[in-house]
Amino acid sequence: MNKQLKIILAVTAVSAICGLILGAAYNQTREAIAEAERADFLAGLSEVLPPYDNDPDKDAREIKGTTVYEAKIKGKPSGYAAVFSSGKGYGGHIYVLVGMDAEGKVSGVAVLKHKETPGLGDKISGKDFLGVFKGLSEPGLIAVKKDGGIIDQFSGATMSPRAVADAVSRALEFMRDNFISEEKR
Amino acid sequence: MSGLMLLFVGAALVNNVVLSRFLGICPFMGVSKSSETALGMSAAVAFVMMISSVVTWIIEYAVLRPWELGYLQTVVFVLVIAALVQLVEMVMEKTTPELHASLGIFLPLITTNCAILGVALINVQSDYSFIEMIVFSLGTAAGFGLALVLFSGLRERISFSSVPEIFRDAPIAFITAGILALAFMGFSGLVR
Amino acid sequence: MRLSSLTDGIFKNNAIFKQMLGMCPTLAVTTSASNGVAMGLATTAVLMGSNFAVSLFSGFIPKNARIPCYIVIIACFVTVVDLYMNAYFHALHKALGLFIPLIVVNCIVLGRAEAFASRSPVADSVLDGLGTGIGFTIALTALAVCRELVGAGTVFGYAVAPSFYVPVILAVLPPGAFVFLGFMMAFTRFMSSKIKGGGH
Amino acid sequence: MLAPVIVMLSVGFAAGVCLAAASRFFNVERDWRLDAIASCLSGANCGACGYPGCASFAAAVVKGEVPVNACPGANAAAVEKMAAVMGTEAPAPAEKRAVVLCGGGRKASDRYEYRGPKDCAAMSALMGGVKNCSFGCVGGGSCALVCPTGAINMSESGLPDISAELCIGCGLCVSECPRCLITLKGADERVSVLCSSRDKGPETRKYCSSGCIGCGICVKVCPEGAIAVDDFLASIDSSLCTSCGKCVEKCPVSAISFLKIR
Repeated sequence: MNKQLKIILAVTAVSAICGLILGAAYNQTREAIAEAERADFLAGLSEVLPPYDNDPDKDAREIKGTTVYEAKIKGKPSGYAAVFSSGKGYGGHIYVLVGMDAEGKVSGVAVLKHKETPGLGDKISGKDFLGVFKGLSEPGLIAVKKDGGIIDQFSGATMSPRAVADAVSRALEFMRDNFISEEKR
Repeated sequence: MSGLMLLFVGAALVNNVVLSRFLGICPFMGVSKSSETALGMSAAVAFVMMISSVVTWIIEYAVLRPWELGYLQTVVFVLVIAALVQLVEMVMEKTTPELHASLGIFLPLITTNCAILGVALINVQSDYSFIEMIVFSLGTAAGFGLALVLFSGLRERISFSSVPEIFRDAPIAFITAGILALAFMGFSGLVR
Repeated sequence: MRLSSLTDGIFKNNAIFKQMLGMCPTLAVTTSASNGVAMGLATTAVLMGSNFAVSLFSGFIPKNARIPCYIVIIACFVTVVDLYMNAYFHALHKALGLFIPLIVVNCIVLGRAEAFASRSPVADSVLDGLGTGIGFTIALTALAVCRELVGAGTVFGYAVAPSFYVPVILAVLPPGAFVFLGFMMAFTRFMSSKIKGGGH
Repeated sequence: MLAPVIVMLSVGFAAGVCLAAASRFFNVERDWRLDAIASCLSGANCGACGYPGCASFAAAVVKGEVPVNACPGANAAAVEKMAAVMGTEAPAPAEKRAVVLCGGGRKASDRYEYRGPKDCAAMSALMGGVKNCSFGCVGGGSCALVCPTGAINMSESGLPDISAELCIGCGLCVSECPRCLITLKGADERVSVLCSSRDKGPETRKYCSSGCIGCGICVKVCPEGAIAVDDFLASIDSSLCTSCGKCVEKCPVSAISFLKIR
C-alpha cells in the first residue's frame, strides 16, 4: 500500500510547492509587470500620437466596444489612438495601435503583438514599413498594391502587410467616423 | 460544419504540427525507423493528445480563467500531460509489452513532446470552443500520425540505398524530412 | 565534481548533434542568429536550474512518479524565470517572450534531468546543465548564422551579403530548417572523423 | 495568494491518485529472476542463442527451457552468477571467440586496383577477388559492420582485428564472411594456423608472404603429432595440441601463431 501512497504524496507535494513558489513569484512581480507593460504601451502611444501633455491611457473612452485613447494639449483634443487587430495574418492575429491627429490623418502606427514568421513576416514591425502609413487620410486607399491599395508588400510575404493594412484602414475609418466632425472630413 | 472541416484539414495538412510548426520532432526522428513503432507511437500520441486537450480545456475554462491564474497555465497543462503519459506507459506495459519495449525511451519523451503541450496551449490561446478544440486536436493528431508513418516509410527505403558515410542515418533523415516538409508546404493556401 | 560532465555536454555528447534532442526549438528558432543566441542562453539558464532542482529532490521521488514530478519542477522553474524576466528585464523578455514556454517542452531539459541529474550529485548536475547548454547554444547559433546568411543575407541583423545576392527565402522556411540541420550534422560528423585521424 | 496553491494541490493530488491507482491495477508482476539474469547478459541481442533477444533468452532460462551456459557471450563469471540465480550448479561456460584464419591483408598482393562499394561479397566476387589469393581476406570490412558489439574493426594491416574482450561469440561475422575465413574457437584452443590457402607452396609464396606453403615442418616438429597437412594447408587438432608453441617458432613463413586470450 505504501508504494501507492508515496506516489500520491510525492506528486501532490511537488505540485503544491511549485504552486506556492509560483504564487509568491506572481504576487511579487505582478505590479512590476503591469508597470512595465504600461510603460511599454505609453511608449507606443507617444510614438503613434501627435504631441500631447495629458495621460492618454487615463483619458480613454469606450465607444462601441473599442477603447479610444485621447491625446490633448491644454485640454484641446490633438489626436486619438485605438488598438485594432486583424485575423488575416500568416501566423494568426496581429494587434496594431493606430494613431490619428485632429485633422483625421494617420499620425503613426505600431505593431503591438504578432506571430508572423521570424525573418519573413516580422518585417511588419519595422520602422520603414510602418512609416508608409503616416499622413494617409483615405481609409479606402490603405491596402496592399495587390488589393488595389498603395501599400507595397514584401516579396514572399503578402499576408502580413495585407493584415496590417486591413487593421489600420478599419481603425482610421472608426476614428474618423466618431471624432472628425462632418465638415473637416 | 464546413468551418470544422476546414479546421481539421488546416490542422492536419496545412500547418502540420511536425512539418511546419516544428512541434514533436524528437519522437518523430527517434521512432520513425520502422513503421510498426511509428504506428504504435502515433496511436499513443493521438490518444494522449485527445485526452490532454479535453482535460486542459476544461481546467482552463473551469479554473484558470475564472480565478485569473493565467500564469499557472503551463505548469498545470504539463502536469496533466505528464500524468497521462505515465498512465499510458503503465497501460502499455501491461497490455502490449512488445510495443512498449520497442517504443522504449520515446514513451516518456512523449511528455516533453512539444506537439501535445503545443496543441493544448493553441487550443486555449485561440479561444476554441469545445467542439473546435476536439476537431483541432483530432486534426493535429491525424497530421502527426500521417507525417510519422509517411516518414517511417521513407526511412525504411533510405536504409537500403547507399548513403555516403557521413550522411548515414540522422543527416539523411533530416534532409528527407526537409523534402517532405516542402511537399506539405504545397498545402498552404488550401485553407485561409 | 568531474570536469568531464561540463566538457561532455559541449563536444562529445552535444545535445543536438550527438543526442539528437531539443530539435523543436532548434528548427523553429534559428531563423536569425540573435534568436538563436537568445534561445540558447535562456535554455542554458533553465537547464542549470532544473538539473539543480531535480538532483536535489531525486531522492524523494518514487520511480513511477518521476516524470510528472520532474516536468513540474522544470515548468515551475521556467515560469518563475519568465515572470521575473518580464518584470525586471522587459525589453529582453519582449524579444524572448515567444521562446520561453518552448523551453518547457524542450526534450533536452527533461532528457538531461532524467538521464543525468536524477542519478548524480548536485554539483555534477549543474555542470552538466551548463555544458549541455553551452553545446546547445553553440550548435544553435551556428545553424542560425548559416540560415540567416542564406535566407536573408544578414548576420545578427547586419547586411553582410553582397548587393547582387538574392536571399533564398526557403532557408528561413520550415523545409530549409530540416535540410540545413541535416547538412550541418553531416559536416560535424565529417569534422570529428577528421580530428579522430580519419577512421576507416 | 492561496488560489494557486489550492489549484496546484488539487490537480497534483488528482494526478497522484490516478497514477497510484494505475500502478496498482496495471501492475506487471515481473519475476525478479528475469532482471537478475538479464543483467548478466551482454544485452547485444545478437541471437546466437537462438532467441530473438537477451530478454527472451532470460525468460527461457527462467522457464528452464535452456541451460544457463547457452549464451556464447557469457563468460565464466556471468555463467556462475546466472547459475546462482537459478539455483543450479555452474556448468562449464561455452565461451567462444571469433578468429580470422588469414594472415595476409596488406601482405597479400592485389590482383587489380578496386574502386567500388566497400563490401566483401562484391570484392571477392569480382574477377576472382581483389587479392591474387582466392582464399584470403579481401579487407572489405563487412564483418566489422555486422558485429553487434563493435568488437571487429579493420586494422592497418588490412585484416579485421577482433578484440577478445568485446567478442561475445555470436557468430554473425562467421555467416557474413563470403570466404568463410572466420570460425569460432573455444577458450581452450590457443594456437591456430592463420591461413586458408590450398594452393601449392610456390603458388602461395608468389602472392602472400605469410601464407602456409604446406612444407610440413610443423608436422615434424610437433611433439604431440597434432598437426596434419592436406591440400598444402596445415591444420591443428585442438584436442591433442598442448600449445607448446614449437610449431609457431619453426614455421618458415610464421603462418601459425598464438591466439589473443581474454
